[in-house]
Amino acid sequence: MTSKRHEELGLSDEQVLSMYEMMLLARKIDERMWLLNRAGKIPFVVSCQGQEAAQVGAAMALNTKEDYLLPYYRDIGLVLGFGMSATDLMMQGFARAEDPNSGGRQMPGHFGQKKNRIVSGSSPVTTQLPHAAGIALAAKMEKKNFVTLVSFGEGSSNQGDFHEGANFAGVHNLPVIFLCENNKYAISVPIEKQLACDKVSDRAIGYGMPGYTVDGNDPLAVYEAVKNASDRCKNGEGPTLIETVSYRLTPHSSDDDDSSYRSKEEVEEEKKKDSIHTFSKYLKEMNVLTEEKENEMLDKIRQIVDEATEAAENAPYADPESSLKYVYADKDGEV
Amino acid sequence: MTSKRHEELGLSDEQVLSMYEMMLLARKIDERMWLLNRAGKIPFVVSCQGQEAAQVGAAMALNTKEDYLLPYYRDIGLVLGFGMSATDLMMQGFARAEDPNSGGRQMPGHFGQKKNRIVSGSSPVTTQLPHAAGIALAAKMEKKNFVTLVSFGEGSSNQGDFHEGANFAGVHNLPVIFLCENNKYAISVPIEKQLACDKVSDRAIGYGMPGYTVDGNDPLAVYEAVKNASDRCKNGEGPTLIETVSYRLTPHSSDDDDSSYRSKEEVEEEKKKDSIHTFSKYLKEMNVLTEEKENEMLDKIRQIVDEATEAAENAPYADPESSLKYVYADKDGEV
Amino acid sequence: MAVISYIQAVNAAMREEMEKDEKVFILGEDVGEKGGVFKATEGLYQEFGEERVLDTPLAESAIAGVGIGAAMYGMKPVAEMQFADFIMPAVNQIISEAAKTRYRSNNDWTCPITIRAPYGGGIHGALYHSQSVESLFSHVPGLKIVMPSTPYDVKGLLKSAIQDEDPVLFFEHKRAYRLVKGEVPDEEYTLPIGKADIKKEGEDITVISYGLCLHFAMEAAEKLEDEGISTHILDLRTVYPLDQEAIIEAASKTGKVLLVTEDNKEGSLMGEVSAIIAEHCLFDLDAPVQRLAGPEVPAMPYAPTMEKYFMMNPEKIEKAIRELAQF
Amino acid sequence: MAVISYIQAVNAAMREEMEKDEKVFILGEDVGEKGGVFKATEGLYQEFGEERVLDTPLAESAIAGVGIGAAMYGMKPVAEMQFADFIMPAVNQIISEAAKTRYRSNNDWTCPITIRAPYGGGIHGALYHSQSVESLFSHVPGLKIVMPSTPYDVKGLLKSAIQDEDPVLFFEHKRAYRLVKGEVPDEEYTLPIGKADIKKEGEDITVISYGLCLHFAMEAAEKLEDEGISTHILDLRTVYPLDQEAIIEAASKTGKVLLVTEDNKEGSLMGEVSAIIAEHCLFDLDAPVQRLAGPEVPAMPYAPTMEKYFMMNPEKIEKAIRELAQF
Ligand SMILES: Cc1ncc(C[n+]2csc(CCOP(=O)(O)OP(=O)(O)O)c2C)c(N)n1
Ligand SMILES: Cc1ncc(C[n+]2csc(CCOP(=O)(O)OP(=O)(O)O)c2C)c(N)n1
Ligand SMILES: [Mg+2]
Ligand SMILES: [Mg+2]
Repeated sequence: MTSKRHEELGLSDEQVLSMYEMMLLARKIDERMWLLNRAGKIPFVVSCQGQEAAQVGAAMALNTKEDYLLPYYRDIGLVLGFGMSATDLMMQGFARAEDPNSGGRQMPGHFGQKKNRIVSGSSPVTTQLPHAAGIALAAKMEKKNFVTLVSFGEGSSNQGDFHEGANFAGVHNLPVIFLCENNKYAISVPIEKQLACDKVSDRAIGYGMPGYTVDGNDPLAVYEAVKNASDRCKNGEGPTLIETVSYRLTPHSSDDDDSSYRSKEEVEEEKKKDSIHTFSKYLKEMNVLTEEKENEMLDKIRQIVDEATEAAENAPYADPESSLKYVYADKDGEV
Repeated sequence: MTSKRHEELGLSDEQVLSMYEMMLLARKIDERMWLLNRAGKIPFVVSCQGQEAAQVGAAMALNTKEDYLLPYYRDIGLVLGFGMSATDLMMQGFARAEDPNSGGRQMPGHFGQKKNRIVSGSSPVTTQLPHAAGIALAAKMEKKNFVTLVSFGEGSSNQGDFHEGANFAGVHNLPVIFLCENNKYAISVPIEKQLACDKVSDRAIGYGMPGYTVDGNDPLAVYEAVKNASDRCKNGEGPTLIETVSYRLTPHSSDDDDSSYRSKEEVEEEKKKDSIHTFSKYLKEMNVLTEEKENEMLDKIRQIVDEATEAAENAPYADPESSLKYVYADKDGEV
Repeated sequence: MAVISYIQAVNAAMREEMEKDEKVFILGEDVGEKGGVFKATEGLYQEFGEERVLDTPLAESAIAGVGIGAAMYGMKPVAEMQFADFIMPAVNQIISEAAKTRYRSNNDWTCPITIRAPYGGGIHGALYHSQSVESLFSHVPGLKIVMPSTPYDVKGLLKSAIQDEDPVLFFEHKRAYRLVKGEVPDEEYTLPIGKADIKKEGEDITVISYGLCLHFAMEAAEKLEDEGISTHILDLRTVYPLDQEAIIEAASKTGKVLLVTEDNKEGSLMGEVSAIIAEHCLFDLDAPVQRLAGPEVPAMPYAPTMEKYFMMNPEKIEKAIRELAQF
Repeated sequence: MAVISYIQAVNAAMREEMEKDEKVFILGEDVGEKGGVFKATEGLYQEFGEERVLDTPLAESAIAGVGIGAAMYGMKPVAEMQFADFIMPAVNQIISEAAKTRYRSNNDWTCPITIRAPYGGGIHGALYHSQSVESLFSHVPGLKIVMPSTPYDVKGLLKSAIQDEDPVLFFEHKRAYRLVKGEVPDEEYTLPIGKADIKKEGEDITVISYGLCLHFAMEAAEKLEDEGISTHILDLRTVYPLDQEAIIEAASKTGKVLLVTEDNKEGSLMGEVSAIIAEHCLFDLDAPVQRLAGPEVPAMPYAPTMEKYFMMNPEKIEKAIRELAQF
């Protein structure tokens, strides 16, 4: 990280600063969720920590006003990039009626917000890949020039729906980006027990699409890969598989105790590569960021997170009877 | 085909003759089935025609007294190799009580015969791939040194179960051979609309296993590939994906009219590569086979097929009430 | 009014909806150039082009899943499962995704997909080309399941299914495809999903059925008419959610109810119909609610002897009605 | 007799069977070093090694399918689905393969697999970690479905499931895991699959239920005893195929029947139970058969307000019993 890599990618200092700020915001929202969980205020957290660089790098490479996003449960960085607010995220953490994702119906991490083209997702992993192909197919049929990005974990890349979704996109040459956020674990199961190939991106050739593996702790590398993939989409060259390699810095979720299956040393070693630190260091080395600016950012973020938390904490739950709503169109509003 | 390729592979003249004879037998059984179907005697046929070389080549490379086979519906050549008789095959064609595959419960082409380690299969394609991994896992757990071969079409290689089965075998380094019989069509859908990769074997790397594409009209090439894969299995080196490329010479089944989706010219062109002719030619060029011997073979086979047909035609159906049997172990024999 | 076959009604409904609405498209195995293995999509590829009649790779979870994605975007996909038996790999997409999209997003996202599949036996299809799969789904809020018996119902209901704002499973009896013919108006019409239909008025016995069995029941009823047994026949048409009102009314009318399905009995949706009657009509019943169904075996065998033994037919229904009349 | 929890009974049953029979092995997600996300397999990896307690890739169709292959070979796999909700991708393997292996091969091949999965709500699991999935399978000949309520039943029935020569789905209520405790004999025992069990004798009202709801019913019954309402409680234990004899006997005994399930009502297996009663006990009934169940929505929401609204509890059952008593 000695030359101004971001300039080579066509990113201004301002842009990389906002990149960093969004990574920080994602991290700080996540950290607050854990505090709230440990304080007994929210029953469940699932984290983005360790994947912020990949998520924010990807979001910044897209047209977040037109493109479609099918995120998975860790993608705080991506949904922030697509316009979800800290308050929205806290509303879902607290399962409030105002949660734009589901009105408190789904667990945290089940994103969906139509106005921002964030497509509603479920818990069974990998079902969103065929959906992404379907949306990209619609784009092609309707001759729209937007890109669809779908993300998922490396464990999830072993589900049949990965294969079927990627194959469909390959055969129909669809404008979709498959973003595999490889964090080396699927809950407790390490990557060696999930797949036998060297890289998840080795699978791309099987679908007639290019596959790339990039450093998931480097937002610029991810930005570049996603940018290129997006260009391919827009040029009618079809789908791309991108694997971002980083590490899950937290336990799988607030219900998990990771000490039973991995060592503290391993986690400490990986923390050294944490993008929040390494990207901060890069920006400082490039004289884009100063200690002072960073502290300002942190203050601003703290305030945003405080306000979001307070708003959500004070917001009401949905009415119990409202659980009867929205099963079918014609029952809308009926209780 | 000028040098004695079969000798280089360690195959004697006798062995290649019996290879050819088994290919011929498969073809002749299949042809008879069509005649019987057109005569209104059996309601359904699904063919091996065009895939005999791949099937018989594969069978001859295995230890058919110990290895396990999970065939698909076209695999007359493979099940013959594993010990199923022409009469057995005719019994299933006629849906007779004596059909060893299912007692007339399943359609023709749904093979299964425990005494010959031919594992019972269903109609939904590709479910047999995880089963094969399970059998190979059992072999590994029980420290048995047999090989499991599972076959399927190239269309079927797009099902989720292909991915999940192959991945499981890769991760657990299991002694299994995945044999994809690529005949260029899945019913009416040509291979370009099934997959976007150049070769089905391109998918192997995604499972950490080697992948090979061989001429499916050349039984020696298939023999060699399967033999090597079997050696790998026995040496604890894990699974292999083999793709045999040939062509489906008949309509998909007796219910299909292929003229709606492919030209006569295309079929005629492919018939020139039909292994029954090309291998016969090779054997004659090598002075292993003579016109006379071939006619003897054909006579013998005709007699076998005649006798099998007659036996099956005269055999009874299962009792109607017997359809209540064998739902559970404890209901065996109860009606 | 033209007389057309059941499968022609399927074809006509799709053609009309595709002509009317550019967002309607078809995807499935062999639906394109070949026009489907049963010819349900015949001519559509030629008329609307390969962009609106897509031959998909052999992968049902993708057929459903890609359709679901397109539907969430705002298209109106009509997905074909080549046989109902092969819907199994798509169950996760249908139950976890299509059925729950509207609910889980608090009405933000919707999934207006239609999934068609030929079901049922009596065509030498054996275990995996003969199954009735409706009971697998007739328990999943968010889905609607339509199983019409006549060309008139097929056309009107398939058009409604395609227009519906929610996911609809549309099961067509494959033996009815060419066997069953009927009149269909020349002008456009649709029929309401969720409504059962009285196919024959009668006084002594109520038969409730759907799909091909409905015709067997009509045949049986006709014969019994001569013996002086008058049968009232209700066609469920939509098997989920059930038209409770119509069921209660039909059951109460005669007090003797026979439920007929080709599916095996235990756990079939006829259990639910019986339960509705037991809940609402107990004191109107003159005899226990009877269910006539297939045997408790995994699926229909191939050999004609065994297939016939399993399969529903008019004679079995006739016998059951007669017994109930004598109760 | 030791007092153990529901989940300890699950764990003990597997341990005993693994000790006894080398062919028994476990496969699933996180079942190894971590001992399962609920700790059902705790200690087994350490005791039996990674060859008999396999962490699989995240792929349910393979977990089921590989298990099925191994079972066909002659092993005794115990496959875990991490949540019952995630059994959906494995439906094809379970329904098309496991259930039909014996039948389709005319008894030549068999499939002695056990598939365990935690089901049920009340644990802030929301739509996809709370579902009851039994009704999806309680219609498939070839399968058996066990849903025990007590540690005693869990242990005896899970051992029987593992020993069974046919595929068994074994659904464990995840809220019962630590909530429910009970006595279990020190010596080895098994319990018969297919037999319901009277958990409480009573005279006025018959409640039929299973799983966690059974306990809610017991609580309600205890309270009502003071009011002079005597409740007879039948625990189905095996929900497919149903123990018809026990159902008929229990229903006939009081003539007033309440069926309780946490699942949504339409199409739930309680419809079948009601239909069995309607077929066999019509003239013994003093009131319509009542079903108490979850609302007709796709699954249980997350927010505590809505979850509570959906979830079954003793108060709802108490109210329903009281109403039925007053009928
Ligand atoms: C079909 C399905 N099976 C199991 C689960 C339970 N589960 C939730 S997350 C997870 C691990 C996912 O691993 P990976 O895809 O690598 O994503 P990561 O959590 O590591 O980001 C599992 C097994 C699930 N959600 N869906
Ligand atoms: C899950 C499933 N979907 C659909 C079918 C219907 N079907 C039977 S064979 C076939 C085509 C198979 O093509 P391929 O795998 O290439 O094998 P081939 O017949 O060409 O040998 C289809 C679609 C099926 N049997 N199973
Ligand atoms: Mg991971
Ligand atoms: Mg093919």
